[in-house]
Amino acid sequence: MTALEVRDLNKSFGGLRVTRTVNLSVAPGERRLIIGPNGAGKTTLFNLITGELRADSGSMMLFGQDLTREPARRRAHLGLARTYQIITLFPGETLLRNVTLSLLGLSRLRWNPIVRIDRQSELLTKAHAALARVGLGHLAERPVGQTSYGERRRVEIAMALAQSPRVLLLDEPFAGLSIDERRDVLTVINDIPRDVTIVMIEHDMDVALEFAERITVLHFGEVIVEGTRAEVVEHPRTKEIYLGE
Amino acid sequence: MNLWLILSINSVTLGGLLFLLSAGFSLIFGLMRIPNLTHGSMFMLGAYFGVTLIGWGFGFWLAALMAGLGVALFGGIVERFVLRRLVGNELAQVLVTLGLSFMVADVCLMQWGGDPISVDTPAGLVGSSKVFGMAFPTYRLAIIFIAVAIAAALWGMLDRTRLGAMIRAAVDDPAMARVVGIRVSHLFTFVFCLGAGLAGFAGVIGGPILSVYPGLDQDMLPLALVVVILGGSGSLLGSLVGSFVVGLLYNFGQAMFPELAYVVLFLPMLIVLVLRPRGLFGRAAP
Amino acid sequence: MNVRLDRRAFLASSAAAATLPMPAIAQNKPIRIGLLTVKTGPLAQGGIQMEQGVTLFLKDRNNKIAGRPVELLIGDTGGNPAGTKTKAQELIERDQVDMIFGPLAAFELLAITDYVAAHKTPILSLAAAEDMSQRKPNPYFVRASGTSAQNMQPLADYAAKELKYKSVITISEDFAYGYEQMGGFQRVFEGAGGHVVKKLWPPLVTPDYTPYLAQLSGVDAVVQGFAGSNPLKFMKQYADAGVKLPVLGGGTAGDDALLKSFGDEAIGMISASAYTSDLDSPMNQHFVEGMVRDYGSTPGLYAAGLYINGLVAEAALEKLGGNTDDKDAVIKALRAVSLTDSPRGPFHFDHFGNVVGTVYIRRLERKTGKLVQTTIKSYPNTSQFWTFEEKWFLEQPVYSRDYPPLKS
Amino acid sequence: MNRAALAIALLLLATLPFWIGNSFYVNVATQMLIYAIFALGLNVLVGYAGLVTLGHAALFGVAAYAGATLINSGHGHIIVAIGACLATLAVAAIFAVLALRGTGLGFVMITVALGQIAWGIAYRWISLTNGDNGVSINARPAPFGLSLESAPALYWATLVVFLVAVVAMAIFVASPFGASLRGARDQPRRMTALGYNVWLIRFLAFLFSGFWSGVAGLLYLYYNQFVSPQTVALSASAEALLMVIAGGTGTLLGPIAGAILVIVMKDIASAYIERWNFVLGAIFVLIVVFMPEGLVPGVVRLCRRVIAARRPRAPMPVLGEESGE
Repeated sequence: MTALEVRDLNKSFGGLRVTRTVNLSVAPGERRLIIGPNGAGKTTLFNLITGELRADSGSMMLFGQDLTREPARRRAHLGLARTYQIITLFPGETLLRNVTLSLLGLSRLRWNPIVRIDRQSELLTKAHAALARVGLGHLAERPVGQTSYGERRRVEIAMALAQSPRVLLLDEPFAGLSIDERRDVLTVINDIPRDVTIVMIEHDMDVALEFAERITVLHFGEVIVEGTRAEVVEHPRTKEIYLGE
Repeated sequence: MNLWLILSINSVTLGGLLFLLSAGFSLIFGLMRIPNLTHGSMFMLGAYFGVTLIGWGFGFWLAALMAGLGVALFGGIVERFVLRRLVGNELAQVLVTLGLSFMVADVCLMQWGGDPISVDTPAGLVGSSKVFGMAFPTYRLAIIFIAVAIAAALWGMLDRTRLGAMIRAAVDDPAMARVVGIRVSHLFTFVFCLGAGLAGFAGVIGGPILSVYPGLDQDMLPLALVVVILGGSGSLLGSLVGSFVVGLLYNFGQAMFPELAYVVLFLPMLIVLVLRPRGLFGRAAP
Repeated sequence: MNVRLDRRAFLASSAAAATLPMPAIAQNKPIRIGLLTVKTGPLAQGGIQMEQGVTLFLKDRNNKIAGRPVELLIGDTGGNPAGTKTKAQELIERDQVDMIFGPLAAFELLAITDYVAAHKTPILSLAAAEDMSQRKPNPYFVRASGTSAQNMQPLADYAAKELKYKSVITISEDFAYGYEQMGGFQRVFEGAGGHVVKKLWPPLVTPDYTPYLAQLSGVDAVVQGFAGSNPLKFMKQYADAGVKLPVLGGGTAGDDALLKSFGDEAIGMISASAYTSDLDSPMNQHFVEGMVRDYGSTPGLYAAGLYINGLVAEAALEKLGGNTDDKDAVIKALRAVSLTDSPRGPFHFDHFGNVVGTVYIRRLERKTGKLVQTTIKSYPNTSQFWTFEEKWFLEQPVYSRDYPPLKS
Repeated sequence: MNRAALAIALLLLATLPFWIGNSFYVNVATQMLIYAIFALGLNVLVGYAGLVTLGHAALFGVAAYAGATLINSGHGHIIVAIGACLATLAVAAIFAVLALRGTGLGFVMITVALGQIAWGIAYRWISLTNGDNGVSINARPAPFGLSLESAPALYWATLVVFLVAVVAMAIFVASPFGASLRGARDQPRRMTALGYNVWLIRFLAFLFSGFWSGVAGLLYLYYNQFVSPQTVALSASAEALLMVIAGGTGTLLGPIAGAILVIVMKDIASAYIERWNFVLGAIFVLIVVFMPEGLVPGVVRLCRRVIAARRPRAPMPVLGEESGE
């Protein structure tokens, strides 16, 4: 059984086809990298998988379960989590509250209008743990507005991990980071256990190639090449459209 | 006498007046994304200015132009000194325009008193003319011509001039317009003045039909709102179509369903909004 | 500057009293009259005239009624019922006024009538709601202006008997005042053999009357009952639309205060009103002169109504020797007032506190360049029940949108 | 410190009819409480959900009309209260389903249209609403045998409801659902990806907001013994919105302060300032321009600045209540 299976996915905006009959098959526990030049449709593919965009045609399966008709919020409950290329946090809240919201999303407690959120010790313990996991335990009470860019990237990942996903989609987790910050984030990602399948979009080849087991190359919404690290790097089409530049 | 034909032509007349009122409202809405709740006040203010100017001996048309300019100036002051500070904060803009409309209404009451003031139909347009063998108030026919002329002038400005191109670009995509170096803030001021001026001008033009009285602002604002919702914001053609649609709805609705007069006006607005929730404001959505 | 004793002036004077010893004030407690009027919003036109009327009256009396100084306390209702309630509470509970003049609109009065009755405060209102002096009377209510239909019933009589009209279309705002006016007209007109073909009800806020104007044809005349600024708009659009039918109007439709705003389009309109500025009596001439002198305008119903309220209060209080302590005595005295000379001519009150007086049928004309009303017939001693028997009248439902129904 | 202030405030509120003197001022205080409840309810949508509505007076009015109709057909106070609340919730549900089709300005405009339609019905559906003249009730109901006829009695009853509303708001804001609602306001997309049903969250918030508007509407009916189309008008919605925004959206005290400000202007200042409408308008404009976050947060900010200026080296006082232990 595959962890994530995408079949014949198509999407157009107006007349522009941004996703052309994309097929993707990710094995459980795999580390998959998706690369491609700007405008290749990588983030669109993520948005289609998470349901933030509706596909025109095609289907998606998560561990054998059909996702195609599930609304975006249900997909989260089925074990799909993601981070955003453009950091999407709750700016007025503390890091702890950000992660708490992430935890709450999958808990029935989210509908509770009566209890105090800051008295839910189990929830808070989990949230602290999720922050500690990305090395931000000491900043739990700090508002997002007073943190660095690198720290915010890690909060993004902490929020996704807090959801205990089966499949995790990372959208350019290294974008805009300094060398030190990259190392921190890479450590976090490398520490994610194997029961979480990871699909990552990344531009930074040095870090990405080190991480990836299989690579998919997208170009103009189409899968051009797919294979192991070595296969993809050696492929002439890859060199032509991507590495050659 | 053919009631339906009369109603149709009256719809067109009211549509013409509404177009003068709402073209500016629509541009402001489209460009600045603010529901300018002072727009009815601009209409009323223009009408009162017109009354005073006519009282000083100016001719009707000159008074209408001057009143339009006066209101445009007022609009410019409001934009520069108040709205300018609140760009992007819709809530604040709603509040501030509402507050200003309170103030304008009260100042008008103070200055011009509570009595309704009638505006004489300009000489030469008094009485009625025969169209298709039926008598129509000449002045109303004139309003149709004025509306069409102003629509054409606005269209020429938007479509044929550099300024117009910039406005269109900024309506379509404000962020991109900024990137390509358009001074969006100057456009805001210009469009706000233009919208206010048109509303003020419309106030004088509407004077001979509606007369001027406290509360005129609140009578006109919802109509402008309906026009813009039906026609879509930021589009001249939209306001033109919207104005005539509202003119028709209003006239036929009143004649056919008098009990539901308000529902007939606002239900179409609701339906459009509900069925095309992003269609009309979609460009603003991220 | 005219004498205006509103609250600010009063505060100023009492502040002065705090520093300078003024024993006279303590000895002669002022009579407190509360005025509920509208000074902001769309109804302000009538409200401001009300204030002018009562201010002129107090000026004429040097702020003294029955030997006591008068303190006028003004509450701006903002033209809405909740505001009226609050201002009524302010006047009654905080300021403890002896009586209230106003309010203007029926919906304002209806919002406070129970409250005012519970506090036994006499209220002299202009609001014309029929049932206030008919099916739901308030024992503390006095109305010197009349019910909605009180002018229309004689107008219908005149239309049918003198003008010999056989069929009319009525048009009036879509609210109780409109229904009651046209109901009264219809009952009397049809009783005299006339026929009301159609009743049109434009909403109170109607920027454009043309959809209705297009339906006016095939009858002898049009009866309109508009109020506020609507008569202006209506007459203008009526003329513009080229409708040639004669126009009959009610009290507010042809109100004399509108004379300065009307144009030639209104010439020839025949209206019925409890007040006419051309009434040739010493009191009215004095009143009109005062209004022209102080405010530069011919007075209409609102100013006259409040001036007359002043006269009523004065007559009653003089009978009581200026004593306002017993409110039941005050209301009794108010309702017993019978004046032979007033701006509206002679009048007295029926047992509901509603006026019985003259209704004037006037034609709007241009004389020496000015628009004026010329009285063409008077109906003296007109009661709210017209010539109907009171008991029968009160058994009928109140005039409404569909009552009396149209006869096909 | 805070507890002491709270206790003193409660004591002052509870004893107000004894020291305020005239019953007129007791009535004004009652009005403030009623409008504060209304504004608190509105604030759920405007402040915490980020949905600006200009149609909420319709919900306020529905409760008042429903209550008046039930009272006049002879029903007891329990049925009146339940009926009015149910009617409000039903209408709120319809409003929410329609309005939530849009976002931002679209949402505002739909609420305007809905409010205007409600007003048109109140004004025109004469057999039900008595049109322009409105509906009166002869006497205030006496819940559980307690007469509300006197000004202090109604004040105390309103105060109890008001305190319940404030506590309910405070609990709501600090709850997981409150956090979800604010999350849906700030990052709706993210919330969906986190597994939240943003639409349902907003829908429920709309109902909660509508419920308190209805409660305020019913109290308004008890207070005025009267309801008319002007209660439902656009200007009434706008006024309530002004209270919330002027006081400070998304705060507990803001809407209360806004309600007090507006009522003081309308009921008290109007007696001394003839042009009170102008002054009210000017106050709103000034608040927006100089204290864009609202009166309460603005004053807090100013106080902080003053404190900071006096004690330059003192650490920034932490005024956020959210992160209490």
